[in-house]
Amino acid sequence: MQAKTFIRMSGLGGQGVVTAAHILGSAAVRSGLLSTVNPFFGAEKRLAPAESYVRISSQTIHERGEVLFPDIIMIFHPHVITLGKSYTMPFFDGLQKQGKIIINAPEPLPLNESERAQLAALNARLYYISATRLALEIAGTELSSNIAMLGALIAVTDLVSQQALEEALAERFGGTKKFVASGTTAALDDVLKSKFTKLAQLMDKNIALIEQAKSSIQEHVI
Amino acid sequence: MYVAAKVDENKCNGCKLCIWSCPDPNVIILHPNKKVSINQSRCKGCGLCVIACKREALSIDS
Amino acid sequence: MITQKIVDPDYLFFQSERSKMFITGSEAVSEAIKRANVDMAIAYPITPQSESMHLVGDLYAEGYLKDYFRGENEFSVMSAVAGAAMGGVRVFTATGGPGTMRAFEMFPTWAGARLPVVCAFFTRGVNSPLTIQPDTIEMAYMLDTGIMIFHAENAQDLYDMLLKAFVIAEQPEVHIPVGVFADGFFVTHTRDEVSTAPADLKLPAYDPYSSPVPVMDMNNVPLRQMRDPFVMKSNFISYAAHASWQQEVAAAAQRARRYIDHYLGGLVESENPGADIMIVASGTAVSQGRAAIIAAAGEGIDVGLLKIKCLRPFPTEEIKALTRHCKAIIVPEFNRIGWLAREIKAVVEDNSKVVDGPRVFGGMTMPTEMILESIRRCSA
Amino acid sequence: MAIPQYRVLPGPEGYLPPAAAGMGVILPRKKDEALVEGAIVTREEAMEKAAEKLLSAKKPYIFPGPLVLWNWKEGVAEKAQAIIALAKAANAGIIPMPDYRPKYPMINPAVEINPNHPNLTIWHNKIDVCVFVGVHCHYANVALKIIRGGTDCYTIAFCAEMGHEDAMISFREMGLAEIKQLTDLITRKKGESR
Amino acid sequence: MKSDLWQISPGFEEVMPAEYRELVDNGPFGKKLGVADMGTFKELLEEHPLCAGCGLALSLRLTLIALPNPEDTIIVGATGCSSLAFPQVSVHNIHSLFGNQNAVATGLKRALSLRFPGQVKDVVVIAGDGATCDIGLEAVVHSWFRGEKLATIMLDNEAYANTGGQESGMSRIGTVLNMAPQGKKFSKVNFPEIAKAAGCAYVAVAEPSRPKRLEQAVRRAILVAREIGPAYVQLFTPCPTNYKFKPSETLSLIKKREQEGVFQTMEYLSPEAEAYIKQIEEAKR
Repeated sequence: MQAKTFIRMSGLGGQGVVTAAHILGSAAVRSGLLSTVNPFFGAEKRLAPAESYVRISSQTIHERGEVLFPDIIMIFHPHVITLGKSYTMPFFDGLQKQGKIIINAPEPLPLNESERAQLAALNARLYYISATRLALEIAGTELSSNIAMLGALIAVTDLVSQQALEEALAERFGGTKKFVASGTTAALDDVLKSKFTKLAQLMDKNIALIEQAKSSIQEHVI
Repeated sequence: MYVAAKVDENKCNGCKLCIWSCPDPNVIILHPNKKVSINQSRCKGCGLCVIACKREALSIDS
Repeated sequence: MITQKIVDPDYLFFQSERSKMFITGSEAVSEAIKRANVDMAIAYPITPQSESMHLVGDLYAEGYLKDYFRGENEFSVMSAVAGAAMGGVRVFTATGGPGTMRAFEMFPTWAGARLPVVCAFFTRGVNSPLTIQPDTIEMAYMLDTGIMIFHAENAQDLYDMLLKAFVIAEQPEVHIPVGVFADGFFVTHTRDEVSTAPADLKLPAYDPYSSPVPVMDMNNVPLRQMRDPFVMKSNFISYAAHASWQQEVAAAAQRARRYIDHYLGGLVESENPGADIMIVASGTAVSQGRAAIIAAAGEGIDVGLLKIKCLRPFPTEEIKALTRHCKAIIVPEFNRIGWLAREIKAVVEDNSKVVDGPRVFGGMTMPTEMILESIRRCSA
Repeated sequence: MAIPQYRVLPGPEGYLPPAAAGMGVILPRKKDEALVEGAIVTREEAMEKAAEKLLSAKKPYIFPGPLVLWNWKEGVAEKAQAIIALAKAANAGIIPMPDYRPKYPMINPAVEINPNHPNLTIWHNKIDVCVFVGVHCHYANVALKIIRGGTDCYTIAFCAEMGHEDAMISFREMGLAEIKQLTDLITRKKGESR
Repeated sequence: MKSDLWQISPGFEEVMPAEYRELVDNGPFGKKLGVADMGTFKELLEEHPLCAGCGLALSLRLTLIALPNPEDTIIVGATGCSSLAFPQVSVHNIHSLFGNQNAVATGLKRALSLRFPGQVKDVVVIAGDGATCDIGLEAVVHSWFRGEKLATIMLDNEAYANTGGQESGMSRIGTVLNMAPQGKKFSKVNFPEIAKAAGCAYVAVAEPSRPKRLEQAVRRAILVAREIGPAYVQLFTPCPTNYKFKPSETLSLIKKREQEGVFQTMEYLSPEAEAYIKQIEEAKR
């Protein structure tokens, strides 16, 4: 793994980009790495553009705020691209060489000529996963799309182990401790927990989802 | 004070109406003989006590 | 609620075994307050502060605090905090941005009334159009209210500074408020590793009778006591009393220096102090500066850093000494007006070497590259 | 330019003197230390100096504040007695500061002192050495600065907490034993000079 | 309060100025005195700088005498004429700013409840009409919404008097005052009704020409605030200086208003407050 990996997660409000970032950061810390995680700074509500950022490194991380030059971009909803629901347009700007893009969409999105050229010049790799469909099928709720996205991420990177990811997941939803990114995420945590009859069920189904996501991710040749 | 209230002890019956009408503390004192006296150096001469007194025992001295 | 043991502040801060938590700045506030033996907290929501006072509310529900409520606006909250402090309890609140502005009349009043209130400020823009984004402009207005001002770089600083602020503020010869400032979102909403003391330890309680002014409880003398009367009327004697009073509040902040040195390890902290180019910064700008130093080293440019932890009292002598040798002083800031650059220019011996900026504001992140650009220009 | 160490000396220093704490005068860190004219010395040295000042004064006065004037908690009565004994030994007068309110309409400088305008009392009684004791720190500091600005009175502060930079002699953590110690010293010195 | 707080340390009796010795020997602490005893004891209020014939000063004087437990009363005031008298009041009292008095009192009352559980510590707010009805409205009404156990007393002189006679929300419609050069264009705010609606368990309007009724209103308010909930007393305190009538007419003006039917006293007690007051007053008999 390279010394520093900066990840930008873009999605729509309520999709769990902030929670995904938290779980990924926790997994990195559990793996003995250093991490900082922060959300996009907005009073964003449901379905408005939302972003969060994860920095993972083996060395001290000083930078704060938005990730302007990501190594990995994760797109949680096709509307981020197709409807331009993103405040970081043009979307791929800042992506580093050999960067990776993971998009939650049932089928490849129509990228235009200049976008394809931009990605090709960066030698970027583009992946698709139908994360929301998998979340509905396996976990029974679209609120688990973010977990499917994390499954996809560990399939194409060696940032954190699946075990660390599962532990981080259990920590986030397992205990009685409230994790607070914002007042609204705390409320959504409770909604998510209410979708599962038992915590064990939440964990089992989401672990199955991670497994399925790992095998479902597909690379799209640019 | 240039203007201060004074008491006619002969008319005073110690009813305390003047004391209750005075905006300043401990200016009108009631003595055991049921007569009031006025601390002239602290009286502001507003005349409220003069109006309050039903026996015309008080007056403003200037 | 965990049963907590009262320990000496030095033990809590320096000797107790620490453990690491992966938490946001807001959660770091809660961890600090949990160990601070706070009697009472008063809350009012404002982004990006709200989460921290939600969590303090949870501490109250668990039994760590004896009282907690939501006030009706920031001015009232800061007023209620003043009332509680005059009643002799240890009290905490937090606000930021427009909330700071709404409450502003209270801050000089806190200082003048010698209240050891600790308040966290999570900075955000205050202009129209409305913004919730990080911007440190409110700190410029706060600098001369008479309260002490600490500026946290990250969640770790926030945790440490808040806990230590109570101890510093409550020293009998200090006894003025402390504002612990942290950059909204960059600190409040950023999750980071924070090392904390065991949760079963807490600070000793506040002793209101060591206050330099009488506590308003009708249980101490003098009974004929008003806090704080207009020192009556227009004459030289009254002016002298007012002037002396103001000087005394400023003197109290000077007396805090030794405690800031002891507990925070100094008003400033430096990295690579011999370098020709120095970055002088406070808050999140310090972190961005650290990243820029690493990047500059990669290009063979030697850059040092001076982190200002305490802005009031201002580390005049420290800054003078640590910048005397260098050729350029870069002052990165998260506000348009450059209040820190002004402060630095006023104290360094040759202020022509102070570089105004770089600055971002309105919520922007300051890319490392922006500071690196300034470094390159200075080294050319 | 090197600025010499600021000294806290009898005034009148002027229209608006600075706070000594803002001029680099630092309160002593140790219990057995004190301040004399802005410099840290041992408590014993400061006691010597205070005894000398009180004994050589033409009109020494002790200004007891509310914390000792009112018998509000354990130990105060003894302290009050010790202060009265000190006054006797030093042949000093006692003028109280019963509280801190700005007085209306006027202060009677012959019988009291007020922290908002202490100079009235000092001028009126021609006090050349004074001792503050039992005054809350904030009000002591406010008053001590005003005195230094407008009078030539030599100020001595007994502080139960950390002390007062604006006094010419400042004792910290001054308790009953220390007050008695100073009284004994004064009595001894008086005997020697006879 | 501890009974020794108002005791001079042995040996210092002689040097204490007379006004303090009088307070110790003949003051009201621990004696349960009231308006009936006026003129015979040393009051909590010392000589003050308010105007001759000031209705506010008289009301403040009567209010201080009416305090049921002065030895355990802390007063919170606000900027205004009354704050000029407060330095001369012999109980702990706070002046913070203009309009924040009920917020300060909220913090203070809660702090004292924490520090002195089960003990009487009456926090009484005494402020003018501008501070209560205008600039401090939010803090006042919210302290009532929250059910803070405070007695709030408005000294209503129907103007901003300390700043030179400007119109306030409590001025009467049509009154020409500074900042209302064409006469006030809206009615006097019906604050007692607001107080009731906001949750006060006790509301009264009183005036200083009937000192015993004023005393009863203040006492009841403080007692209700101690045990039941927020209490509000509005005292009509005419201002001869800014309303430009003779200082000797302050009290007759109140009577005149009553005769004209434009001023009346009132008292409201919630059922709980009524039961509580009844219980106390019967126990006294």
